[in-house]
Amino acid sequence: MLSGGVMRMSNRDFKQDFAVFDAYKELVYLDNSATTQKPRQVIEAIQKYYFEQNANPLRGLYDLSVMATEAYENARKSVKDFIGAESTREIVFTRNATESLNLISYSYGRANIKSGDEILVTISEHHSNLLPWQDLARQTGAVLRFLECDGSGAYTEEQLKQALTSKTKLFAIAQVSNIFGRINPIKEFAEICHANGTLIVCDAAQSVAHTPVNVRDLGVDFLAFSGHKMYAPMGIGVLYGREELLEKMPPFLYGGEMIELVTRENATYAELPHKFEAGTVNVGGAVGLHAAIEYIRKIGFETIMSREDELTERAFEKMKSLPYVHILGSDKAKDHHGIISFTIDGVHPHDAAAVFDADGIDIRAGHHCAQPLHKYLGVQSSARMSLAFYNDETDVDRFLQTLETVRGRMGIG
Amino acid sequence: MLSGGVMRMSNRDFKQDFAVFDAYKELVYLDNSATTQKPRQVIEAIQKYYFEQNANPLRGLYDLSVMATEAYENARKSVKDFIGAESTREIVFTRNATESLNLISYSYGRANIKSGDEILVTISEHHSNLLPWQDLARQTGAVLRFLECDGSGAYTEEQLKQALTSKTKLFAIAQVSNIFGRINPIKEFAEICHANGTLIVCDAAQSVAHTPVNVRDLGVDFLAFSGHKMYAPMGIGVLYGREELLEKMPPFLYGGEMIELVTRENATYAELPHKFEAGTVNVGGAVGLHAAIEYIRKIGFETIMSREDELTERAFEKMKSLPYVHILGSDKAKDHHGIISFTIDGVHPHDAAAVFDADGIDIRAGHHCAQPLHKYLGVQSSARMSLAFYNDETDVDRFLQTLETVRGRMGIG
Amino acid sequence: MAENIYNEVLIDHNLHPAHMHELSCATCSNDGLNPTCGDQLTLNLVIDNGIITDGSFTGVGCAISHASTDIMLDLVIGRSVEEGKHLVGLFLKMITDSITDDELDELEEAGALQSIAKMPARVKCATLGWKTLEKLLNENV
Amino acid sequence: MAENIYNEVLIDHNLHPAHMHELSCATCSNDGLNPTCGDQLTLNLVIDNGIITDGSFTGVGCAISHASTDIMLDLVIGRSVEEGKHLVGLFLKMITDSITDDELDELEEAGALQSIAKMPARVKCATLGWKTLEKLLNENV
Ligand SMILES: Cc1ncc(COP(=O)(O)O)c(C=O)c1O
Ligand SMILES: Cc1ncc(COP(=O)(O)O)c(C=O)c1O
Repeated sequence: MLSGGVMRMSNRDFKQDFAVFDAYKELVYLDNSATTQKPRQVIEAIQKYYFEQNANPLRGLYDLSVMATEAYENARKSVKDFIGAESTREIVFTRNATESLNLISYSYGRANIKSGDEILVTISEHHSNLLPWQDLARQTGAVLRFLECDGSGAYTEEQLKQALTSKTKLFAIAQVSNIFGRINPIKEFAEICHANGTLIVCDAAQSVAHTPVNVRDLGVDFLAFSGHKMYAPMGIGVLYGREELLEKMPPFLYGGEMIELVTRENATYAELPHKFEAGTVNVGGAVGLHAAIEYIRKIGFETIMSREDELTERAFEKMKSLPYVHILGSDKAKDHHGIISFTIDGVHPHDAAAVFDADGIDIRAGHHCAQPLHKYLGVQSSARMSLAFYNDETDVDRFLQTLETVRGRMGIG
Repeated sequence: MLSGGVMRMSNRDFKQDFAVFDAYKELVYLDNSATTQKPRQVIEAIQKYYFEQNANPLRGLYDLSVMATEAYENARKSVKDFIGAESTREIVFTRNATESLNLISYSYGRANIKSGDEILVTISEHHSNLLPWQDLARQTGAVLRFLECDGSGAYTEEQLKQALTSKTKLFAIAQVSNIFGRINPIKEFAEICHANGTLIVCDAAQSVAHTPVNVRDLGVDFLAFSGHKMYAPMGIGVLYGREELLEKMPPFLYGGEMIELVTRENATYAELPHKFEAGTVNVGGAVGLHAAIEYIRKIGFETIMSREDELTERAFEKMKSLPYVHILGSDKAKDHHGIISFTIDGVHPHDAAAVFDADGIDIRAGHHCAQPLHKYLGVQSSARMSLAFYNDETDVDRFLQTLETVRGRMGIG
Repeated sequence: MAENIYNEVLIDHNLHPAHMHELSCATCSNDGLNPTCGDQLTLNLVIDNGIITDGSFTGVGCAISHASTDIMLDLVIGRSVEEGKHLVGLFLKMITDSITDDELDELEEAGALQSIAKMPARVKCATLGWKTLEKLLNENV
Repeated sequence: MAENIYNEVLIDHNLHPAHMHELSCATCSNDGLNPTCGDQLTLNLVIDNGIITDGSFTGVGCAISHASTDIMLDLVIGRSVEEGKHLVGLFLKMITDSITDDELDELEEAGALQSIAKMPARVKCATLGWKTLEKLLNENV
């Protein structure tokens, strides 16, 4: 009776929190992996911050600035709790997951990776978790190696063990692929890496909004994600790093707020995490992220996951039954966690997306920032539908209806 | 009768646009150089974006994403017009001025500055326009040299000419110092630099909100500023660079959206300005900046400048008459453009700020991210009051009243 | 919700592109690339005495880029290089700006792509063939 | 608007710090630094047989750091190193957390700094002397 349970709270319930569905009553938004919509609670929290607590934080000696500092540091605390970090010193606010990953590459990477070292990534990484390592390899003379997935998009422990060598300094992998939707066994991989003296960087951009993430349980060394994919505003992201590692890393960006003492020629740097937060920080963004975390907590991961899995299954089973539709990755709905990338025989993904758009259904088409994976799979590009808990059965059904008419409307069959 | 004219539109007029003055009716906010308050128009524009146009822009094939792309690129166009750039290709959105300056240092600097080259900065630079160059000098073996100001905080053309050598590759200077409030003759300095084959980087963090800035007229090669100091939200900044320079520079952050083609080992990068905007961009922040520019336009720089200058003079003349108050920089009000840094005999700036806070007046105290300058001036730290056009005579008078009582309340005199 | 851009003309040229084939006697050819989606186009032309006497294309692309390229070849084959350049100019103007009714008439069937102007994400698809043609004509004077 | 933290005790110790002077016979001294404002403090102690028999401080700082340090020295001079450590612990607890009324009594005049806990930006000023003392006592057992 799970289905009944889910439906009881479904339909328009959650959409009411999202003003965009008021603005466009017929909107079917299925591009949640690209960015999620924002609940009123989040935007209101930002507004409240700007109207009642706005000041430059950290150094201020007056009430408003103290409030801004508290708002900012409370957001940090909430992120720490959300991902189960040990200390707020391990939580660095960045602009987005991409910047978090670049920070690791520039700061940790350039100081620790040497010529001849190996960096391991998977073939399904998002460009944001690939290009920083390409650059690092170029800069240091390290070698970039790839783990290749099987047809279902999976990587195995055995495979990882074989790929690791005594030279592998770092392994970068997404917890959830933005193409396959599959959850990688990060905890097991972390153990294998650590037994080999290899650090593991986890790209959690696609996981934090959809499944509980606990860095201590996972045992990862670094973890990166973006606010905008978890109901928070754009312009705020997070880097988690084990304190011991962050402590030893040189700064990345240099400027105000990240220093202790500055002379003409030199500077000493502030304590963690401020060492990595140069210039005026984004309090409004952090407040928005804090509100998004509270919002997620209120809904609860149990509800989020059961709704998303249920809707995934509903879409998946029908799609699988259409002979001209081909799904990338696993042929089991339960492996997809809200993300279904697919192709339609005879119809270019761009055209498919345009036809969906004509029906008011928002999906994505292209290479989804994963060109090497598409090449590896022998697919030029693909379409992708991705769900959030606020989607409902009507959304899925409208998606499926259009899917069944796309070929006809393109003159095929 | 300028005073009368200013007063006609003064008093509560502009404060009505700023909700914070509704929340705290007695608030005297005089820390505008640190960050400005935000008008309702700006926050409403952000809300409207999130509620009606939010999507991941640039690659989207559906209406919402097209709207988000337009919102973002219109913001860029508005910035281009605001600072008189030739093309939107010259406008890169960053997180803040600090990141803009780091981008120049990492991307332009590491590719072009060599061991033995000289980088010239002024002694009054904000840490954000000093530390990136310190780091660049450390990384490349270049030499960092300093231009020292006179007692009024001024730098002369003669002095610059003498300081430039055939090895000086880059000169970094603020248009307006955040301590002195003085406007540096950037246009003249740019000419001198270019005659010497030296690039000029202009830190406009303190100028853009208070005086018209035109990059073509100034002739600068790079210009950096932050949204949050010009009535826009935190988390959005701008780097202007001459197209010809940006074109040749390597990317800074690597990831999604800044690429054309990606293979396992390599990538080609997107056109300007996207090459420098890795990962999901901050549309909400850009929209807020756009609204802030429109807001500034509506008020008009004429009004902004005449109000700020008038209020500066009102504060300045009284402060100058108090024997125990010492103002940093010029002894002429007209050189200060809304920024007055000062010390009070016998009272530590921190204590002064706390006494002001007790009276509901927000000022800043400390080194204002300019430690080398304080050392050069032989001042441990200072207090600073900084104005925006929304301040009024009552604000200044309340500031002055408290100023006259500070010593007494600290048991002195 | 966007209007449906896949009108009959477009669908027809996509499904039955008259000019999508190899062309062994091509005097010049050029590769066009749409990096945002990885789509790729090879354009072949036979230019004889300043006249475009034949043309073809191959490659991977969406309906809009295929149809647009096919329509383009219909339009320019038999015309002079100069006329070809003029038509490319008109087409790009139609997509990125606006054109008069007279100009629209000159573009014949290519006018069916006018509504693409409202879809910035597809502009590159629609103009891929035309920009490739422009390069070819400019290089082969 | 914050409450006025400059009560009489604080003002008095700032204006007339009994212990702000050099101390040539100091058996140990230590430099404390408040990097956020560049303020700096040198603390001198004479420890004789486990007892803090004298102490002084010099340096640049705000009223809160001076008064706090002066009050601290009033409190610890004449006590054992162990008692000193205990009182430092109590003071830090008062500023960063909260303490009982009994504990507050133990701190005597230093209790006048309790309201600093509400001013995070000044916590470093108030605790500079105490943290420097803590380091000194730990190093000189
Ligand atoms: C002159 C000057 N430059 C640079 C900055 C740095 O700006 P942000 O902290 O927004 O990066 C500031 C303000 O803090 C400033 O006053
Ligand atoms: C798996 C994955 N990693 C990283 C990113 C990059 O996130 P952002 O663009 O917010 O930096 C994304 C989303 O674009 C993603 O899906």
